[in-house]
Amino acid sequence: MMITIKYFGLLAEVTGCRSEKMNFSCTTISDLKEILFQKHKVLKNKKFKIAQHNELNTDKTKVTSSEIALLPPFAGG
Amino acid sequence: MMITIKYFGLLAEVTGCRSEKMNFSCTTISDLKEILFQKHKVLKNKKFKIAQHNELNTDKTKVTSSEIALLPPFAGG
Amino acid sequence: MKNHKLKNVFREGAITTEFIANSIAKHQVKTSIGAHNIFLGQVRADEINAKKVAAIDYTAHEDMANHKFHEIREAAFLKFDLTCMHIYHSLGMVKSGEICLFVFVSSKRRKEVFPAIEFIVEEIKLKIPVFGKEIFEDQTHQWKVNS
Amino acid sequence: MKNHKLKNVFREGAITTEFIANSIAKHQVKTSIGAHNIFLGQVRADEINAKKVAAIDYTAHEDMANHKFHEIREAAFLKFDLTCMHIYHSLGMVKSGEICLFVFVSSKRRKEVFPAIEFIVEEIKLKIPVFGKEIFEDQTHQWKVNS
Repeated sequence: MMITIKYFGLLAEVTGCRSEKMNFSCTTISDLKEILFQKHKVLKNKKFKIAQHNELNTDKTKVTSSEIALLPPFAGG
Repeated sequence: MMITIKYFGLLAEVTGCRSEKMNFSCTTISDLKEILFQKHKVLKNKKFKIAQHNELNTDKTKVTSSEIALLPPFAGG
Repeated sequence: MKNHKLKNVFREGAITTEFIANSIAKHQVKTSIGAHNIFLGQVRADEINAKKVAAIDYTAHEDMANHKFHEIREAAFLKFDLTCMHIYHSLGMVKSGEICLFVFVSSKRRKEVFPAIEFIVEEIKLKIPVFGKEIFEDQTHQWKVNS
Repeated sequence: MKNHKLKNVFREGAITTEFIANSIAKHQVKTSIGAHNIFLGQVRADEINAKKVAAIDYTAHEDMANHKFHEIREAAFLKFDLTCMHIYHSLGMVKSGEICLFVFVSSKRRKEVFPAIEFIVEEIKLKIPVFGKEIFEDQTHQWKVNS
Protein backbone atom coordinates (compact mmCIF):
# COMPACT_ATOMS: atom_id res chain seq x y z
CA MET A 1 0.00 0.00 0.00
CA MET A 2 1.00 3.64 -0.40
CA ILE A 3 1.90 5.27 2.90
CA THR A 4 3.00 8.77 3.85
CA ILE A 5 5.95 9.16 6.22
CA LYS A 6 6.05 12.42 8.15
CA TYR A 7 9.27 13.66 9.73
CA PHE A 8 9.22 16.15 12.59
CA GLY A 9 11.72 18.54 14.15
CA LEU A 10 15.32 17.34 14.05
CA LEU A 11 14.31 14.39 11.83
CA ALA A 12 12.92 16.67 9.12
CA GLU A 13 16.19 18.59 9.30
CA VAL A 14 18.56 15.61 8.99
CA THR A 15 16.55 13.81 6.30
CA GLY A 16 15.90 17.06 4.46
CA CYS A 17 12.31 15.96 4.17
CA ARG A 18 9.06 16.72 6.01
CA SER A 19 6.88 14.20 4.27
CA GLU A 20 7.36 11.47 1.68
CA LYS A 21 5.18 8.81 0.09
CA MET A 22 6.36 5.24 -0.32
CA ASN A 23 5.03 1.92 -1.41
CA PHE A 24 5.05 -0.38 1.58
CA SER A 25 4.35 -4.10 1.66
CA CYS A 26 5.71 -5.17 5.04
CA THR A 27 3.64 -5.53 8.18
CA THR A 28 5.31 -4.17 11.31
CA ILE A 29 6.87 -0.95 12.51
CA SER A 30 10.13 -2.87 12.82
CA ASP A 31 10.02 -3.71 9.09
CA LEU A 32 9.26 -0.13 8.25
CA LYS A 33 12.19 1.12 10.31
CA GLU A 34 14.58 -1.15 8.37
CA ILE A 35 13.39 0.35 5.11
CA LEU A 36 13.69 3.90 6.46
CA PHE A 37 17.20 3.23 7.81
CA GLN A 38 18.27 2.11 4.32
CA LYS A 39 16.79 5.18 2.73
CA HIS A 40 18.00 7.68 5.37
CA LYS A 41 21.17 6.30 7.00
CA VAL A 42 21.30 9.38 9.23
CA LEU A 43 18.22 8.09 11.13
CA LYS A 44 20.18 5.15 12.55
CA ASN A 45 21.86 7.15 15.28
CA LYS A 46 18.89 9.38 16.05
CA LYS A 47 16.44 8.82 18.88
CA PHE A 48 12.86 8.77 17.69
CA LYS A 49 9.45 7.21 18.24
CA ILE A 50 6.90 6.18 15.67
CA ALA A 51 3.21 7.04 15.81
CA GLN A 52 0.15 6.13 13.75
CA HIS A 53 -3.51 6.93 14.51
CA ASN A 54 -2.16 9.51 17.02
CA GLU A 55 -0.65 6.81 19.23
CA LEU A 56 2.95 5.78 19.86
CA ASN A 57 3.88 2.32 18.58
CA THR A 58 6.38 -0.36 19.51
CA ASP A 59 8.49 -2.28 16.99
CA LYS A 60 5.93 -5.10 17.00
CA THR A 61 2.92 -2.91 16.19
CA LYS A 62 1.36 -3.63 12.81
CA VAL A 63 1.25 -0.83 10.28
CA THR A 64 -2.44 -0.15 9.71
CA SER A 65 -2.48 3.56 8.87
CA SER A 66 -1.55 5.21 5.61
CA GLU A 67 0.17 7.93 7.62
CA ILE A 68 3.16 7.26 9.84
CA ALA A 69 4.90 9.92 11.96
CA LEU A 70 8.54 9.88 13.07
CA LEU A 71 8.88 11.88 16.27
CA PRO A 72 12.17 13.03 17.81
CA PRO A 73 12.37 13.64 21.61
CA PHE A 74 9.59 15.89 22.87
CA ALA A 75 10.31 19.44 23.98
CA GLY A 76 6.93 20.92 24.86
CA GLY A 77 6.38 23.59 27.48
CA MET B 1 1.82 49.79 83.22
CA MET B 2 -0.58 51.20 80.62
CA ILE B 3 -1.24 48.75 77.79
CA THR B 4 -3.36 48.96 74.66
CA ILE B 5 -5.61 46.02 73.81
CA LYS B 6 -6.52 45.68 70.14
CA TYR B 7 -9.53 43.64 69.05
CA PHE B 8 -9.79 42.28 65.50
CA GLY B 9 -12.60 40.98 63.30
CA LEU B 10 -15.37 39.21 65.17
CA LEU B 11 -13.84 40.26 68.53
CA ALA B 12 -14.08 43.96 67.66
CA GLU B 13 -17.70 43.36 66.73
CA VAL B 14 -18.76 41.49 69.90
CA THR B 15 -16.88 43.77 72.30
CA GLY B 16 -17.96 46.88 70.38
CA CYS B 17 -14.37 48.03 70.65
CA ARG B 18 -11.35 48.04 68.34
CA SER B 19 -8.83 49.32 70.84
CA GLU B 20 -8.79 50.19 74.51
CA LYS B 21 -6.19 51.24 77.04
CA MET B 22 -6.00 49.71 80.47
CA ASN B 23 -3.74 49.79 83.49
CA PHE B 24 -2.22 46.38 83.88
CA SER B 25 -0.16 45.09 86.78
CA CYS B 26 -0.20 41.32 86.25
CA THR B 27 2.49 39.38 84.49
CA THR B 28 1.22 36.67 82.16
CA ILE B 29 -1.15 36.37 79.22
CA SER B 30 -3.26 34.10 81.39
CA ASP B 31 -3.69 36.89 84.00
CA LEU B 32 -4.56 39.32 81.24
CA LYS B 33 -7.21 37.00 79.83
CA GLU B 34 -8.92 36.79 83.25
CA ILE B 35 -9.16 40.56 83.38
CA LEU B 36 -10.48 40.75 79.82
CA PHE B 37 -13.07 38.02 80.50
CA GLN B 38 -14.38 40.05 83.44
CA LYS B 39 -14.59 43.19 81.36
CA HIS B 40 -16.04 41.54 78.21
CA LYS B 41 -17.97 38.41 79.25
CA VAL B 42 -18.75 37.75 75.59
CA LEU B 43 -15.10 36.82 75.00
CA LYS B 44 -15.41 33.71 77.17
CA ASN B 45 -17.08 31.60 74.50
CA LYS B 46 -15.08 33.00 71.58
CA LYS B 47 -12.05 31.34 70.07
CA PHE B 48 -9.07 33.68 69.90
CA LYS B 49 -5.29 33.89 70.12
CA ILE B 50 -3.19 36.58 71.71
CA ALA B 51 -0.19 38.22 70.08
CA GLN B 52 2.43 40.73 71.17
CA HIS B 53 5.57 41.82 69.29
CA ASN B 54 3.93 40.27 66.19
CA GLU B 55 4.12 36.76 67.66
CA LEU B 56 1.44 34.46 69.02
CA ASN B 57 1.63 33.78 72.76
CA THR B 58 0.63 30.97 75.08
CA ASP B 59 -1.08 31.50 78.43
CA LYS B 60 2.26 31.34 80.18
CA THR B 61 3.96 34.02 78.09
CA LYS B 62 4.86 37.15 80.06
CA VAL B 63 3.32 40.42 78.97
CA THR B 64 6.25 42.58 77.86
CA SER B 65 4.67 44.77 75.20
CA SER B 66 2.47 47.80 75.71
CA GLU B 67 0.33 46.58 72.82
CA ILE B 68 -1.58 43.30 72.90
CA ALA B 69 -3.68 41.95 70.02
CA LEU B 70 -6.67 39.62 70.32
CA LEU B 71 -7.03 37.62 67.11
CA PRO B 72 -10.08 35.54 66.12
CA PRO B 73 -9.63 32.56 63.73
CA PHE B 74 -7.69 33.47 60.58
CA ALA B 75 -9.48 33.71 57.24
CA GLY B 76 -6.80 34.87 54.78
CA GLY B 77 -6.75 33.95 51.11
CA MET C 1 19.66 33.33 52.96
CA LYS C 2 18.93 36.42 50.93
CA ASN C 3 17.86 39.28 53.11
CA HIS C 4 14.72 40.73 51.61
CA LYS C 5 13.20 43.89 53.01
CA LEU C 6 9.80 43.97 54.65
CA LYS C 7 7.11 44.65 52.08
CA ASN C 8 3.50 45.74 52.40
CA VAL C 9 1.55 42.79 51.01
CA PHE C 10 -1.86 44.43 51.34
CA ARG C 11 -3.80 46.17 48.62
CA GLU C 12 -7.09 47.99 49.00
CA GLY C 13 -9.95 46.12 47.33
CA ALA C 14 -9.85 43.31 44.75
CA ILE C 15 -6.70 42.36 42.87
CA THR C 16 -7.36 43.12 39.20
CA THR C 17 -6.43 40.99 36.20
CA GLU C 18 -4.50 44.01 34.82
CA PHE C 19 -2.38 44.02 37.96
CA ILE C 20 -1.67 40.31 37.52
CA ALA C 21 -0.83 40.75 33.82
CA ASN C 22 1.56 43.61 34.65
CA SER C 23 3.22 41.51 37.28
CA ILE C 24 3.81 38.68 34.80
CA ALA C 25 5.04 41.11 32.12
CA LYS C 26 7.68 42.52 34.49
CA HIS C 27 9.29 39.08 34.62
CA GLN C 28 9.86 38.81 30.89
CA VAL C 29 13.20 40.59 31.20
CA LYS C 30 14.34 37.92 33.65
CA THR C 31 15.43 35.40 31.07
CA SER C 32 16.84 32.86 33.52
CA ILE C 33 13.25 32.04 34.52
CA GLY C 34 11.75 28.94 32.89
CA ALA C 35 8.63 28.40 34.99
CA HIS C 36 6.09 30.55 36.81
CA ASN C 37 3.36 29.32 39.12
CA ILE C 38 0.52 31.58 40.17
CA PHE C 39 -2.11 30.94 42.80
CA LEU C 40 -5.23 33.11 42.89
CA GLY C 41 -7.77 33.04 45.68
CA GLN C 42 -11.24 34.05 44.43
CA VAL C 43 -14.19 34.96 46.67
CA ARG C 44 -16.87 32.27 46.35
CA ALA C 45 -20.59 33.06 46.35
CA ASP C 46 -21.17 30.31 48.91
CA GLU C 47 -24.75 29.63 49.89
CA ILE C 48 -25.17 29.33 53.66
CA ASN C 49 -28.68 28.74 55.05
CA ALA C 50 -30.17 29.85 51.72
CA LYS C 51 -28.23 33.14 51.77
CA LYS C 52 -25.55 33.90 49.23
CA VAL C 53 -22.18 35.51 49.98
CA ALA C 54 -21.99 38.74 47.96
CA ALA C 55 -18.60 39.95 49.21
CA ILE C 56 -15.96 39.52 51.88
CA ASP C 57 -14.77 42.53 53.88
CA TYR C 58 -11.15 41.82 54.85
CA THR C 59 -9.34 43.32 57.82
CA ALA C 60 -5.96 42.36 59.24
CA HIS C 61 -3.48 42.91 62.01
CA GLU C 62 -1.42 44.54 59.28
CA ASP C 63 1.87 44.94 61.08
CA MET C 64 1.94 41.37 62.35
CA ALA C 65 0.66 40.06 59.00
CA ASN C 66 3.43 41.80 57.04
CA HIS C 67 6.00 40.36 59.44
CA LYS C 68 4.53 36.89 59.02
CA PHE C 69 4.40 37.27 55.23
CA HIS C 70 8.07 38.21 55.40
CA GLU C 71 8.90 35.08 57.42
CA ILE C 72 6.99 32.91 54.92
CA ARG C 73 8.89 34.52 52.03
CA GLU C 74 12.26 33.95 53.68
CA ALA C 75 11.37 30.34 54.53
CA ALA C 76 10.25 29.67 50.94
CA PHE C 77 13.45 31.17 49.48
CA LEU C 78 15.43 28.90 51.80
CA LYS C 79 13.44 25.73 51.01
CA PHE C 80 13.12 26.18 47.24
CA ASP C 81 15.36 27.45 44.46
CA LEU C 82 13.25 30.45 43.45
CA THR C 83 14.19 33.43 41.32
CA CYS C 84 11.25 35.61 42.40
CA MET C 85 8.31 35.55 44.75
CA HIS C 86 5.42 38.00 45.13
CA ILE C 87 2.45 37.92 47.47
CA TYR C 88 -0.53 40.31 47.47
CA HIS C 89 -3.61 40.16 49.68
CA SER C 90 -6.70 42.34 49.59
CA LEU C 91 -8.04 44.47 52.41
CA GLY C 92 -11.57 45.90 52.45
CA MET C 93 -14.40 44.77 50.22
CA VAL C 94 -13.88 42.04 47.62
CA LYS C 95 -16.99 40.93 45.74
CA SER C 96 -17.72 37.30 44.89
CA GLY C 97 -15.86 36.37 41.71
CA GLU C 98 -13.08 38.85 42.47
CA ILE C 99 -9.54 37.96 43.47
CA CYS C 100 -8.33 38.47 47.05
CA LEU C 101 -4.99 36.61 47.07
CA PHE C 102 -2.25 36.56 44.44
CA VAL C 103 0.84 34.41 45.02
CA PHE C 104 3.46 34.34 42.25
CA VAL C 105 6.66 32.27 42.24
CA SER C 106 9.24 31.90 39.48
CA SER C 107 12.20 29.61 39.06
CA LYS C 108 14.69 28.37 36.52
CA ARG C 109 13.02 24.94 36.65
CA ARG C 110 9.43 23.81 37.00
CA LYS C 111 10.13 21.23 39.73
CA GLU C 112 10.71 24.04 42.24
CA VAL C 113 7.55 26.04 41.68
CA PHE C 114 4.94 23.35 42.42
CA PRO C 115 5.91 22.58 46.04
CA ALA C 116 6.81 26.24 46.62
CA ILE C 117 3.38 27.63 45.71
CA GLU C 118 1.58 25.05 47.85
CA PHE C 119 3.89 25.69 50.82
CA ILE C 120 3.35 29.45 50.62
CA VAL C 121 -0.44 29.27 50.26
CA GLU C 122 -0.81 26.80 53.15
CA GLU C 123 1.43 28.94 55.36
CA ILE C 124 -0.63 32.03 54.52
CA LYS C 125 -3.90 30.26 55.43
CA LEU C 126 -2.37 29.08 58.73
CA LYS C 127 -0.27 31.99 59.95
CA ILE C 128 -1.52 35.30 58.58
CA PRO C 129 -3.84 37.29 60.88
CA VAL C 130 -6.40 38.27 58.26
CA PHE C 131 -10.11 38.30 59.08
CA GLY C 132 -12.99 38.01 56.66
CA LYS C 133 -16.53 39.21 57.16
CA GLU C 134 -18.76 37.38 54.68
CA ILE C 135 -21.46 39.81 53.61
CA PHE C 136 -24.64 38.15 52.35
CA GLU C 137 -26.84 39.60 49.64
CA ASP C 138 -29.33 40.74 52.32
CA GLN C 139 -26.51 42.68 54.07
CA THR C 140 -26.38 40.32 57.08
CA HIS C 141 -22.98 38.75 57.68
CA GLN C 142 -20.95 36.00 59.29
CA TRP C 143 -17.24 35.63 60.02
CA LYS C 144 -15.23 33.37 57.77
CA VAL C 145 -12.91 30.73 59.26
CA ASN C 146 -10.23 29.00 57.16
CA SER C 147 -10.54 25.24 56.81
CA MET D 1 -16.55 11.64 32.99
CA LYS D 2 -17.57 14.86 31.34
CA ASN D 3 -17.24 14.66 27.60
CA HIS D 4 -15.30 17.69 26.47
CA LYS D 5 -14.84 18.40 22.80
CA LEU D 6 -11.47 18.37 21.11
CA LYS D 7 -9.89 21.82 21.24
CA ASN D 8 -7.01 23.35 19.37
CA VAL D 9 -4.46 24.05 22.08
CA PHE D 10 -1.95 25.75 19.78
CA ARG D 11 -1.50 29.45 19.28
CA GLU D 12 0.83 31.13 16.82
CA GLY D 13 3.74 32.86 18.60
CA ALA D 14 4.14 33.81 22.25
CA ILE D 15 1.25 33.80 24.71
CA THR D 16 0.72 37.40 25.80
CA THR D 17 0.02 38.68 29.30
CA GLU D 18 -3.18 40.29 27.93
CA PHE D 19 -4.39 36.89 26.81
CA ILE D 20 -3.69 35.48 30.28
CA ALA D 21 -5.45 38.40 31.98
CA ASN D 22 -8.50 37.95 29.73
CA SER D 23 -8.59 34.28 30.50
CA ILE D 24 -8.59 34.98 34.25
CA ALA D 25 -11.23 37.71 33.88
CA LYS D 26 -13.60 35.31 32.11
CA HIS D 27 -13.68 33.19 35.28
CA GLN D 28 -14.93 35.96 37.52
CA VAL D 29 -18.54 35.14 36.64
CA LYS D 30 -17.98 31.58 37.87
CA THR D 31 -18.58 32.29 41.53
CA SER D 32 -18.31 28.70 42.70
CA ILE D 33 -14.56 28.91 42.06
CA GLY D 34 -12.39 29.57 45.13
CA ALA D 35 -8.92 28.82 43.79
CA HIS D 36 -7.05 29.15 40.50
CA ASN D 37 -3.62 27.78 39.73
CA ILE D 38 -1.70 28.90 36.67
CA PHE D 39 1.50 27.46 35.27
CA LEU D 40 3.47 29.47 32.73
CA GLY D 41 6.42 28.11 30.78
CA GLN D 42 8.84 30.88 29.78
CA VAL D 43 11.65 30.54 27.23
CA ARG D 44 15.00 30.74 29.02
CA ALA D 45 18.04 32.48 27.53
CA ASP D 46 20.20 29.47 28.41
CA GLU D 47 23.88 29.76 27.68
CA ILE D 48 25.22 26.67 25.90
CA ASN D 49 28.91 26.63 24.90
CA ALA D 50 29.06 30.41 25.35
CA LYS D 51 26.11 30.95 23.00
CA LYS D 52 22.82 32.35 24.26
CA VAL D 53 19.34 31.07 23.31
CA ALA D 54 17.50 33.98 21.67
CA ALA D 55 14.27 32.13 20.82
CA ILE D 56 12.67 28.73 20.40
CA ASP D 57 10.92 27.84 17.16
CA TYR D 58 8.17 25.35 18.07
CA THR D 59 6.65 22.79 15.73
CA ALA D 60 4.32 19.93 16.57
CA HIS D 61 2.51 16.89 15.27
CA GLU D 62 -0.58 19.03 15.75
CA ASP D 63 -3.27 16.43 15.25
CA MET D 64 -1.67 13.90 17.59
CA ALA D 65 -0.79 16.66 20.08
CA ASN D 66 -4.39 17.93 20.25
CA HIS D 67 -5.59 14.37 20.81
CA LYS D 68 -3.04 13.87 23.59
CA PHE D 69 -3.94 17.23 25.17
CA HIS D 70 -7.56 16.06 25.12
CA GLU D 71 -6.63 12.81 26.89
CA ILE D 72 -4.66 14.72 29.52
CA ARG D 73 -7.63 17.06 30.09
CA GLU D 74 -10.06 14.16 30.48
CA ALA D 75 -7.69 12.33 32.85
CA ALA D 76 -7.24 15.46 34.97
CA PHE D 77 -11.02 16.07 35.20
CA LEU D 78 -11.40 12.47 36.34
CA LYS D 79 -8.59 12.60 38.94
CA PHE D 80 -9.32 16.04 40.41
CA ASP D 81 -12.44 18.00 41.28
CA LEU D 82 -11.93 20.85 38.83
CA THR D 83 -14.39 23.47 37.64
CA CYS D 84 -12.35 24.58 34.62
CA MET D 85 -9.16 23.73 32.80
CA HIS D 86 -7.42 25.50 29.93
CA ILE D 87 -4.19 24.68 28.13
CA TYR D 88 -2.45 26.79 25.46
CA HIS D 89 0.87 26.08 23.77
CA SER D 90 2.78 28.21 21.30
CA LEU D 91 3.82 27.25 17.80
CA GLY D 92 6.45 29.14 15.80
CA MET D 93 8.91 31.63 17.24
CA VAL D 94 8.88 32.50 20.93
CA LYS D 95 11.69 34.78 22.12
CA SER D 96 13.52 34.28 25.39
CA GLY D 97 11.49 35.85 28.23
CA GLU D 98 8.23 35.17 26.39
CA ILE D 99 5.61 32.61 27.41
CA CYS D 100 5.15 29.38 25.43
CA LEU D 101 2.87 27.33 27.74
CA PHE D 102 -0.17 28.44 29.75
CA VAL D 103 -1.99 25.91 31.92
CA PHE D 104 -4.92 27.18 34.00
CA VAL D 105 -6.99 25.12 36.45
CA SER D 106 -9.80 26.27 38.73
CA SER D 107 -11.66 24.55 41.52
CA LYS D 108 -13.99 25.21 44.42
CA ARG D 109 -11.16 24.35 46.82
CA ARG D 110 -7.44 24.97 46.76
CA LYS D 111 -6.46 21.40 47.69
CA GLU D 112 -7.48 20.23 44.20
CA VAL D 113 -5.53 22.72 42.12
CA PHE D 114 -2.01 22.02 43.38
CA PRO D 115 -1.75 18.33 42.38
CA ALA D 116 -3.84 18.99 39.25
CA ILE D 117 -1.50 21.62 37.79
CA GLU D 118 1.58 19.48 38.44
CA PHE D 119 -0.06 16.40 36.91
CA ILE D 120 -1.05 18.29 33.76
CA VAL D 121 2.33 19.97 33.25
CA GLU D 122 4.26 16.72 33.74
CA GLU D 123 1.94 14.89 31.35
CA ILE D 124 2.43 17.62 28.75
CA LYS D 125 6.22 17.40 29.01
CA LEU D 126 6.05 13.61 28.67
CA LYS D 127 3.34 12.96 26.11
CA ILE D 128 2.89 15.91 23.75
CA PRO D 129 4.73 15.70 20.42
CA VAL D 130 6.06 19.26 20.36
CA PHE D 131 9.56 20.01 19.09
CA GLY D 132 11.69 23.03 19.91
CA LYS D 133 14.53 24.44 17.87
CA GLU D 134 16.65 26.61 20.13
CA ILE D 135 17.90 29.51 18.04
CA PHE D 136 21.08 31.11 19.36
CA GLU D 137 21.91 34.78 19.04
CA ASP D 138 24.30 33.97 16.16
CA GLN D 139 21.42 32.22 14.29
CA THR D 140 22.88 28.72 14.75
CA HIS D 141 20.59 26.28 16.51
CA GLN D 142 20.20 23.05 18.45
CA TRP D 143 17.18 20.89 19.21
CA LYS D 144 15.72 21.08 22.72
CA VAL D 145 14.98 17.89 24.67
CA ASN D 146 12.77 17.90 27.77
CA SER D 147 14.37 16.80 31.02
